[in-house]
Amino acid sequence: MSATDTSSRVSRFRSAVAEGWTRERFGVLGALALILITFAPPFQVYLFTDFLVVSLFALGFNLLYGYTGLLSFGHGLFYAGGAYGIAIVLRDLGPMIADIVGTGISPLVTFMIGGVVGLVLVIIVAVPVGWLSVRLQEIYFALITLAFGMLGYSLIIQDPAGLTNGTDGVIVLLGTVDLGGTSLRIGGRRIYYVISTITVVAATYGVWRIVNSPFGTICKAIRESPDRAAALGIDASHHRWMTFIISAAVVGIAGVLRAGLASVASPGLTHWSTSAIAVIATVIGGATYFYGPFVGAFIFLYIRWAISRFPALEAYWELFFGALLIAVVLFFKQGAVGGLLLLRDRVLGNNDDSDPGGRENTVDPGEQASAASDHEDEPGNDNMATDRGDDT
Amino acid sequence: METEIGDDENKEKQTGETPTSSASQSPIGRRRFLQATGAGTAVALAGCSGGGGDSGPVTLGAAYILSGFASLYGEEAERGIEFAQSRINDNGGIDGREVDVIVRDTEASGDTAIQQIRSLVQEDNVDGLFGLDSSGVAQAVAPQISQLQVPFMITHAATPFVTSPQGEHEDSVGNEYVFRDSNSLAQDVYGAARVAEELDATEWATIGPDYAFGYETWDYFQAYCDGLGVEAEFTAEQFPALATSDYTPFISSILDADPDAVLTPLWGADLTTFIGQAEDAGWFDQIDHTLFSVGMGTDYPSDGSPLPEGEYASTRYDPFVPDSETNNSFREAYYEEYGTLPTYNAEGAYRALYLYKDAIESAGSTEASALVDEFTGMEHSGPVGEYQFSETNQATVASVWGTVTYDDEWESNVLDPVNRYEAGPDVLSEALGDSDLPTGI
Amino acid sequence: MSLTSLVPLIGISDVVIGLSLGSRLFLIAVGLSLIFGVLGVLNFAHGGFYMLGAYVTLAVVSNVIDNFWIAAVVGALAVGIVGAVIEFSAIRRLYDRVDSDLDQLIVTFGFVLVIHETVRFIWGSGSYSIDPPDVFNFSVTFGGSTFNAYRLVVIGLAVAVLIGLWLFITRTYFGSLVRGTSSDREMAAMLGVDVPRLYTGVFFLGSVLAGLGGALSAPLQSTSPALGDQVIIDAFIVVVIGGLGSMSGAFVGAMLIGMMQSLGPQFISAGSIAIPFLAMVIVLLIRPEGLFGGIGE
Amino acid sequence: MTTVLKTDDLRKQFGELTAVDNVSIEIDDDKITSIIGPNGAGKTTFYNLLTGVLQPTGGSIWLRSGDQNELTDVTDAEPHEVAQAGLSRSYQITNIFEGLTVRENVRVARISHEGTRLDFRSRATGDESVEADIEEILELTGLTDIADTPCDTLSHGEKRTVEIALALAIEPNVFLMDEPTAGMNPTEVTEIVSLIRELDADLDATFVVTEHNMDVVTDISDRIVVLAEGAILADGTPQDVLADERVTEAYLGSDSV
Repeated sequence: MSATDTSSRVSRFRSAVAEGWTRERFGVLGALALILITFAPPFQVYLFTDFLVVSLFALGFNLLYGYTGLLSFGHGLFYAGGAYGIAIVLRDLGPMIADIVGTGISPLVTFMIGGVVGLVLVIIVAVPVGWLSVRLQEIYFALITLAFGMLGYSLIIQDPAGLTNGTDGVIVLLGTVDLGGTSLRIGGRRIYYVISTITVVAATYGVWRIVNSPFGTICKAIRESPDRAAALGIDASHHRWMTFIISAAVVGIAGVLRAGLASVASPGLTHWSTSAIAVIATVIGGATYFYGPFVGAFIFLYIRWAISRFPALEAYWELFFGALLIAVVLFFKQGAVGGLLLLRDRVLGNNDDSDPGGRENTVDPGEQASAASDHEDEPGNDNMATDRGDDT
Repeated sequence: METEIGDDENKEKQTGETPTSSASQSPIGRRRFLQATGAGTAVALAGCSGGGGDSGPVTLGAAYILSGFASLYGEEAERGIEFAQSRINDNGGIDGREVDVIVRDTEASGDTAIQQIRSLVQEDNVDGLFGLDSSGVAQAVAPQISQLQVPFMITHAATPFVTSPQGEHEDSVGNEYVFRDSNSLAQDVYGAARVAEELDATEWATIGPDYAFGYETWDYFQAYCDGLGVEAEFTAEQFPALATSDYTPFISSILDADPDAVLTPLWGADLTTFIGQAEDAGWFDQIDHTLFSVGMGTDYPSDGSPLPEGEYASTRYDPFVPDSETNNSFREAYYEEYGTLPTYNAEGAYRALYLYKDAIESAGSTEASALVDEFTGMEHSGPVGEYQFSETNQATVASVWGTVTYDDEWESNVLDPVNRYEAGPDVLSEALGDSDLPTGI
Repeated sequence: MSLTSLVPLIGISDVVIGLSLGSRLFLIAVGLSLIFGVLGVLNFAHGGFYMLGAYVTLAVVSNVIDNFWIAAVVGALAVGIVGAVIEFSAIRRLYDRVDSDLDQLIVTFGFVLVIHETVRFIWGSGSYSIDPPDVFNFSVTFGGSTFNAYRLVVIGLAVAVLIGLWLFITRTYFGSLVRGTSSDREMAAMLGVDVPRLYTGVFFLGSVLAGLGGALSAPLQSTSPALGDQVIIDAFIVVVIGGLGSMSGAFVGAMLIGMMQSLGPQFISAGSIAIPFLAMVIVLLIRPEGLFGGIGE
Repeated sequence: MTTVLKTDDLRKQFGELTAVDNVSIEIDDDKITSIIGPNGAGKTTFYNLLTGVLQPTGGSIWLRSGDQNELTDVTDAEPHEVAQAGLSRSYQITNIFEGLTVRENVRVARISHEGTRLDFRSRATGDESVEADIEEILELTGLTDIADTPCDTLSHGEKRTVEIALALAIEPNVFLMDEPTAGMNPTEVTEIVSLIRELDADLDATFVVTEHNMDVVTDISDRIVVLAEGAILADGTPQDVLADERVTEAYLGSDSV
């Protein structure tokens, strides 16, 4: 009797430590880290911004893959949609907007209008493309999204409407806001980092809300068994369509940020090899975890950067990711986040055998916090208790 | 401050803190303003890059295509760099300092090039930049250069729009930091139009790569023909993607249109592939004249001299012309070192190092704005001959076109006979006639 | 905009070129289709196999033995072995997973990167080309247009492969096992078919065909590491239009796309690159099983 | 007594084969009805027609939807529309959301039932009345103790129970149970049979069962319908049907094949 009592106290203590570390404190640490990065050397600021943008790209992709079970090889289409939307607004409407709001503030206004236009453009494209694509599943869904992505690629290159400037893409010049003697260059590394961080954190929060909403719960059900979901009265095809649109919109936001970061909206963004970046980052990070895409993107960009420090290896970084991708799918489907959780459980002595960092579907940001954690945690997340409730 | 070397944001803060910033400075002009603020940065730059003030090496960053269909251009540039570097360092360096060059791969992609260049400036704190092989890449990079505020000497990428001041044409992206020491497409294609003037050919076609360079070449060619009064009809155009592995359908399409002559700006491995497949299709029997606008740059480093004899090709630098002491000794020494004639890409990169050497020695500093001032309007000479940087930062080098002829002595194709067409600002703007295309010079 | 497109002139050479492009597409697509039909695996790395076949052939011709045909056989077999090893060591682990289709696609995509980079590591990123074998290396002028005689050889070999495969699948014992297993794996296993070995065998055969495609195309195109990525997309289009798993579908689909690639530049100046993707989308939506039937048809 | 489900001359052809041959049947809400028949009798096809998975070649299907007294035509309805109209099913081969916990499984069904599936702003766990309903269903099916266990770690019997809990959670008028005891050991069979009895007593849903285990069939059924070669062979109380010679013949006949 007393032995049981002691062991349950020990485990309660452990879980208290674990929870203490994984919730508000991680939130605060993450926020602090994000602020500190502002003062990092400019190239690091740039690299981190790149990481945030790729993360959002993969996060949007994973809404469809990890949460709904649909593997898209064409999300580059929406990445490009966001990028071209803002690029074309900047190029063609910039002067007009300057006339209306005045030159001082116009770069910022143009940037914001461009972002909204990019997002709207993506949604306009995603509605029919999604409607058609969700008719198919599994490998056929992968093929049709691949075809749509490449169709977009072809159209951007051929440029029948004279908007996309063919193979060379549209150059993105973000300009300088000039207000009362203070000038801020939007494309400046730190300012663009701040803009990207705010956008990515907000979008991440939105996606997190969605996956933990009734809508997101249904997504997971469809991923697990579409016909079962249908037999419970769920219109799986319609739900997939809605998820497709939201997923595309998130990727579109990432595309808008990408345009400003790369200073060019290029057709390569819609090529399947760009879509594959989301696949690589998500799978390596762990598709069944909310933060999998973040960790995967982190690995993707920082390992790539680390490799680039060694010129002899630089040319072969893809080899590394190819091998990693194969290894993860074959041997450790939970990916890097799964690995981190397993490690944490070992360290904390959390003998949770029933779920060894495996398919964890109740997504909980605090719990899966990682180096990439930049999320403002919501208080009172009652999923917490239910997820780790089998210690007793 | 010392930790934030080369940081553009840093400069912004200075701008912000200066009470007399942009608004009141504007009458003086941007150039003067930059000189004023540049000083502080330059001290910091020198302090970091060398780790020991002026005694450390001068570090230059270069960006070329080192992989993929045009990797031979990057390899040629690396030779030119290596050649110049060892010569400079063996002869007292730059103001007594060694010169270091960090070469990065653009992968022929604007996105990658921008990232590499940012990394060179912000991670490696280079004092100056040079390179670029692709027009598309150059057009994407140029606006970034003005933001990074480090001089960039383009040595190969040929689009006129990077030496056409922003605003002149909707595609113009020229700015005070971007220079070019080799001839531009506008200069090169002027020569092509002059060749066309002489030829008995009225129907013209093109097959070029599907990006800025391919289209601009054709646009300029048509504009020059119009401006020079060349009697020409333009009957077919094909723009296959870069790194196409099979040109046969495009070749076939051109052959079906049966033009008298074709201007092709294909380059790199694409050109070699094209020539092989064109021969198979009977191209050189059917088409009277083919003008290769990037021909010699691909021909020298390729195995077996792929350019067919008797056709026309241009080069941005010819190892035999001008017949000057500088050029002859450069050619001989280079040939001894590498066993091939120097390509224009090697020469352009080689000369870029000397341009930096001269500018740094003359300015007595590696400060970015000082270098920009030195380059602006600079008169210089090298293997390519004597030239000057124009108002738009474009070197006034000649357009060189000639007939492809195999030379047994050099075991290589050469241009013989060869013509140099002076292609200064006035010549070009007159030849462009009514066209709205910029001269880029 | 287009100056050429007023009166498209289609010569004999356009047709020959189209058929030869189609032939090489057929060789890669038929293997892709066969593997999908029997194993249910969509092999993303099939383009990489094709490229590898071309490289090995080039390497053998220039370094080992100056005989194109021997080199082509070596290239095809080498790729077959690589394919069998990949199936045996990696893809096999995935058959029993719930979402095996997507995992297989992702793993084979991983091999796309690995093969691409390995080829770059060994042969560099430049491009290579070789002449067709001497016997066929001459120009044929016919109806006012010229093409290399070797193209006819490639077309002939593609047709031979189609007929050979058809006989193999319909007339041999192994072929009947393949057909049986493709329609019902569990039943075949119950009837005593060694399914794992059969799968490796089919993957080997499909890979050999891709390698052969690469080998035979080496004299017609420049070979660079990017080749695999370009050709796999074309192969996807072909197998979708022809029907995943259908061999005759792969043939017709390949010839269709080959002709489109050949004649495209005649009609739209920059090449009508969008049309095949549009066709792919439409076929997937209207007839996801393809325009033709199942395996062996 | 009310009719909750009715088919009129329901027919399904696969090419030449008639899998379901003009079946007309009325299911009443005061009985547990079992549908039995030898393998290949058309039970599965019949279920798939009822649930909208297959579209019939002819005839019609009528279902009592919600509280309405009149039957609704669901002949052409999609599976999710049939489910929304009030027909729920369990599967012979367990079909639950394996990656989710038991509680989450039930929550999916409740969200669907509440019609909040497109709500992406609320928290899935935020609606107290929904959570209370989930709790009640878990209690009813005896799953409370394992509520937070991921389903892929459950025993077979537990999974079968989740299957039932899921189907019930959408508060159906008709509950089609496809082989509820499939693959169970005798103890589990006893438990599930008593669960079915309890549920039938407690809930408004009308149970329709297919089952191989004839002991279970005779035990729980008030009415047995025998299908053979796609048509109704016999229909009546267990005693009557089991005494019917044709039924015995059909079963023996099928066994000898």
